[in-house]
Amino acid sequence: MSEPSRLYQAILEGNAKDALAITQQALAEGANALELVNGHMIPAMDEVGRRFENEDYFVPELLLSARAMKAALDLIRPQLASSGAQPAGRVVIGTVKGDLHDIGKNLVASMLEGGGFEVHDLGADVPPEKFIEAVRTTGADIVALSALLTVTMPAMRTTIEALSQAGLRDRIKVMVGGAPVTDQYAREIGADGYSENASAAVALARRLMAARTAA
Amino acid sequence: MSEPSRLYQAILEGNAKDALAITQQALAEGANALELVNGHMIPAMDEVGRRFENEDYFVPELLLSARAMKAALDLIRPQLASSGAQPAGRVVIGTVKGDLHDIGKNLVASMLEGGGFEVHDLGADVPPEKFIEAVRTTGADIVALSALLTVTMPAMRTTIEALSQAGLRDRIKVMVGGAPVTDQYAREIGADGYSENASAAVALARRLMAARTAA
Amino acid sequence: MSTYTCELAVSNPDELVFGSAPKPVRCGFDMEIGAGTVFPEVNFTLPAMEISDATWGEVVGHYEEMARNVLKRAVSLQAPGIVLEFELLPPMTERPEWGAEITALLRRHLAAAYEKSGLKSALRVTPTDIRDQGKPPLLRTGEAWEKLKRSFELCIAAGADIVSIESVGGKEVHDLGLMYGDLRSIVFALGCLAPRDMAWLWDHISAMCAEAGGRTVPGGDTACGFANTAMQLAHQKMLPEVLAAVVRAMSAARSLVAFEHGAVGPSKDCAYEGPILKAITGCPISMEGKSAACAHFSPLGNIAAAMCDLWSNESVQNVRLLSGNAPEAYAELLSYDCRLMNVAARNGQSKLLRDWLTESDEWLSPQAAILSAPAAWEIAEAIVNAGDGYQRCLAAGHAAAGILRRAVDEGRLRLPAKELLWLERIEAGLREMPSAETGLWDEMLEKHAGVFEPSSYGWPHFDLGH
Amino acid sequence: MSTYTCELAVSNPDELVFGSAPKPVRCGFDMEIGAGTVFPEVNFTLPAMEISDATWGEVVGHYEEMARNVLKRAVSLQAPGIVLEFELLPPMTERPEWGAEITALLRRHLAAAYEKSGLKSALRVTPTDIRDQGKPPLLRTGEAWEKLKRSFELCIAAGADIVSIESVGGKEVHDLGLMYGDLRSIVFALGCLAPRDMAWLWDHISAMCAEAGGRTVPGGDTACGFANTAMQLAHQKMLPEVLAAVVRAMSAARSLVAFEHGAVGPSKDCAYEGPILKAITGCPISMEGKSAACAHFSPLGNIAAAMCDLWSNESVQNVRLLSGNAPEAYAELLSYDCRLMNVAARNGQSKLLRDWLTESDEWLSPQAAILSAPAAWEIAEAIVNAGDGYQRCLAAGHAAAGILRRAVDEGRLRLPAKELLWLERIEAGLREMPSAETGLWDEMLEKHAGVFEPSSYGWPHFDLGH
Ligand SMILES: [Zn+2]
Ligand SMILES: [Zn+2]
Ligand SMILES: [Zn+2]
Repeated sequence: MSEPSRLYQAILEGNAKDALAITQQALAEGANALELVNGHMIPAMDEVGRRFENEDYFVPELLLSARAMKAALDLIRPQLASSGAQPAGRVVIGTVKGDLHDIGKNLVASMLEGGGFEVHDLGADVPPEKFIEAVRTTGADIVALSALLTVTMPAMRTTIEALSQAGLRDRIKVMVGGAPVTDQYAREIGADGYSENASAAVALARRLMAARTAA
Repeated sequence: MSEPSRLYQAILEGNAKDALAITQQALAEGANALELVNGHMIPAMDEVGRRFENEDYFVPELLLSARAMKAALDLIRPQLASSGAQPAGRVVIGTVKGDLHDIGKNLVASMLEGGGFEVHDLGADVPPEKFIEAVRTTGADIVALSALLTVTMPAMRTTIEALSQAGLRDRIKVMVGGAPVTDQYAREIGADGYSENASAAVALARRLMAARTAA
Repeated sequence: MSTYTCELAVSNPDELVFGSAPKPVRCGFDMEIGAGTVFPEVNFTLPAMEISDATWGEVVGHYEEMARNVLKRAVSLQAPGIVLEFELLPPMTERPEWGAEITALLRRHLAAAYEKSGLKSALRVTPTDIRDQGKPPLLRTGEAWEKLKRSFELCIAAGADIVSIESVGGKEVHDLGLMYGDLRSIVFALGCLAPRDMAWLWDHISAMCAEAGGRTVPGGDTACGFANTAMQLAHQKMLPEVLAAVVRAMSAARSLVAFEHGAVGPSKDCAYEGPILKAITGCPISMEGKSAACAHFSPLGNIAAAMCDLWSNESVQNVRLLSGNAPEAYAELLSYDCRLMNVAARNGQSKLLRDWLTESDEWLSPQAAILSAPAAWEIAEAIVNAGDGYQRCLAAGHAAAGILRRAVDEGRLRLPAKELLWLERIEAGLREMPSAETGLWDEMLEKHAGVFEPSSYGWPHFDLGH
Repeated sequence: MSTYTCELAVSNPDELVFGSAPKPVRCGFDMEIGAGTVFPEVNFTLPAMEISDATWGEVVGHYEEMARNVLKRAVSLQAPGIVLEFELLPPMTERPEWGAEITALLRRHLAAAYEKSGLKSALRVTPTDIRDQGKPPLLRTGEAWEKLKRSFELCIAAGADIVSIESVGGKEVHDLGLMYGDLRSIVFALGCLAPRDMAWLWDHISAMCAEAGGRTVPGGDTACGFANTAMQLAHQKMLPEVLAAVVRAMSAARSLVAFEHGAVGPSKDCAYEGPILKAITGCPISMEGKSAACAHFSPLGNIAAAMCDLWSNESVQNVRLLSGNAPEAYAELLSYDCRLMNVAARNGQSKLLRDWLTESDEWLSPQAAILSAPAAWEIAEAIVNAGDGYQRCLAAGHAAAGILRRAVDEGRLRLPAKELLWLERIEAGLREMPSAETGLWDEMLEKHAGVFEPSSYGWPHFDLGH
């Protein structure tokens, strides 16, 4: 099966055009959609994550790979849906109220998508109500909160409290991150996990999903 | 009444020998003990505190004055007691458990004595039980806690909690101080007041006594 | 009303030294900045806390405490003068009265210290550029701009001696450019969008200062949201250092526009492009480096001081350290840093110390390599010899890439393979850029449709020529 | 086994410069201290928290994090080497296994960084002198001493490269002396009590290092509890600065004893008396100044660096700053400070930079005035020309008072009236001291009965003569 190996390569190199063409051809030749995703696309993004973690890749390489992955994935999605395949998990992500920075959050969103998660990005400066609404409409498993300013960190706590008051806290896992956020702060405000960087965020999301299934 | 003016002067200059001699003579001449204290000695120490606050006096000047005051006061104490006069308040003071530093605490103790308070100094590295016992045996109005190390600050909280558990918290006011302590920390651990330095401690103790009487 | 600067204010790199600028600035309480003495600029901010009506009393208490402690330290260390920077937090610009209240509070403290102890000082106030809220951001109309404008007006009225901003025009495109390592978008943002917003914005800021009577000095802008974002991403190994270096150089072409529209300095501390601006404009600059390690790490710790007129800690929260509160500790640190520079100057040896500060960092990072006096001067010259904002940006990029290439070829700068690869990509990317910005607009309008709002930059009614 | 040092290791003040000591020290992972390069010494400690069995896991986590971040920064900034100081907190000396566990943890991190990145390093471990618990303190017997001894043994076994202590012998009397401005008690504490405890204690520490195989270096002691207490009280306007200055000079006679009983340097960072010790012993010294403003303020910010071989931040808690955790931020700051000194040295200009660092502070505070190279050298010479510990202490006091008096008379040092009054008091007090310590013992035994325990100092069985 040489085509999907080329798919792996195209994603690794961040070549969206190739990735798209290869996927198209593979589907035309009757390849199994789920096997394309799990056998080649996600492993490619795992390798991308590894290279990024090792500091062999910078963000641009990583994002170009994520973009190639997404292009191929969009093509496959109808087949996946009809086969009843599930994403690795559903994530609602956003930068909390008052905070307009979103580079870090965008990175995490891309990496999660690359890791097979269905990501709903609410953008920056997101009030608690919008998180609540998104959890309800998307059936999210995970809410990922980002803050880049110390003055907006308290809004993380407020958002988590609002999720509790809306009766959603038990249905979801909350992960937090951003420059001023610490592991200790995450625990203090009752988050389920903290991630120091974008690629660790994927591993964390997977752990949270596993914990969710186990519970 | 020139003798007590000389007493004021002797205390201001930290001359214990003179202060003692003048007091002795004044008592022999039938001076009123309470008037000596309130009219001359405490005003002298107030002036010392003012000079210290203004940075005209250093600590040695202040302590020599306090020592002179104490010498004279010891002489007068029997008369005071028999006349039923009360000290400005009773203070139990100590450096909390684990903390061996006591320069700051000694200063505060001296200043409080100079300000007319009856001071019971428990020393350094004082466990909560000893504070409790001292409050019971002395009938203290105020407990003053000092900490010089950040690692011993939590012992302040423990001590205040122990006072509560012993049922003594309502009977006393707690004041705290020491290099790493902040006003905010004082409020967090439930102290009644925080003082940044030795001479502010006297003013604080007086405020706490007033609040106690008002309550 | 723009005229492009066409020549440098200094005739050779050796005229670029700390403490002295061709055009010193007088402001505040008897301060003269750039006239031979380097002063500390102490920046401070709140610890992690919410800003609301409920916490406002506490907020005010923090600023009272910070001002008191910092000024006490400056007096105690006999600082020859000090600048305080109050960088508004977003809620304080959202509610302009709040920012003005803190401005007035700080000004009161400075006045008291001047009166009581003769401490010379000035207050820099920096409203937050909150115009990036919308997607796409609206820069010239709408509530955010109205509030920002009001914030400047009220802070000027409340006693700001210097006003600055970290303006965000073009950042919406630049962020994407950085993340995808897309040089065309980066150049478009820095060379086409940002200068247009800067020109428009700084015309307004200068006018507000003038209308209020002229005692408030329009300080300058910083490419913080552009070049410092790149520096931080490079620090976190997310972007190549060579890209951050080239972005820094190009950002000078952008930050220069403030000076062409009324700013007179001191430029803002986090504008590491300062030396290039100083070479072009002759205005005094504020810089930050090692003593801003409280706010961010950088490969520019010493070299950043080489040509500074104010020396800053960028930002420190009012947290407790063992000695006292952090702002006071940083006031002490900066004061001693400045003392050393001023001693060298007093001994006629500014240039020698400048060269040591430079040698300390120059070849350990591409970002430092483009900030030595000769490098800054070379980039400055490339800028003034180019045409419009776009061409100046490109010229700065070429100059920086050229400096790096020479240093690599001559073995002074050693780079890992993945950085070298990116240097090549950047060189190629610069070569492939169209010679005039007209060749870029259509591509960018399509590529970033919905990301930026063309009318925020005057499109399509502005003059694309020189 | 004591022999008094009778001549200086350097023949004139100009040989006293940063980075170079006549007797460099090799230790740790390929470090050579005092051989031409100044290295950062990063000191870090816990945030405000309880240390107990319940929190021990968290404690360990803090040290892991601090070591990781500090070393990451040193590697990233290409530091030529680094010293970490682990100053045990009292509970970690009370339970010696705890101190040893952290020592081993830090040593592991240093080993890994050396292996992975070639980072040269050494680990200094400083047990807490917990012998001051009793009233009066028992120094040579009892549980506190047993635990302290055990703490040294275990930390040496766990991998300490350098051991130090801030010993407290004599402090019980010195504290009272300071508070009452009582020079006789101060001299007795620094000249009679402390040297006897130091001699006894350092014989033990040196023997422990030797017995463990000699790879752990006995570093040195500091008069922190004496002269830094005075400096802090002077900073808070509680004591005159001139008294703090004279106490500092006299404290050198005390700290010297460690070197006469086995210590070889680097001396401890908070020993501001370091330059005097370096002049006498030729051993490398660690110093702290402006970049220790996180731990305490001082009038010695730059001058403290003038002759240092290690440059330290004294102590910073693992609290979060905007950039990252504070220990990492201070590792960056110190690295840049050191880079500048090393650049000057590389250019053969150590002395020039040293003189600038000195000129920066010298005449702004009496405490700085006695720490210039010429002043330190003059005090050092007075010490080695005197007889026993008492006479050396007095000689240092006279020398310091003389330096201040000359500076006042010649108009270089301007002092307020209340400081001048105290300078006169000190001069008179020094003149009135008995010529030999035998004239002081009875008076002090009576005056401080119950405050100090004579047998802790060998009384009455020690030799009072030279
Ligand atoms: Zn900035
Ligand atoms: Zn110390
Ligand atoms: Zn220390």
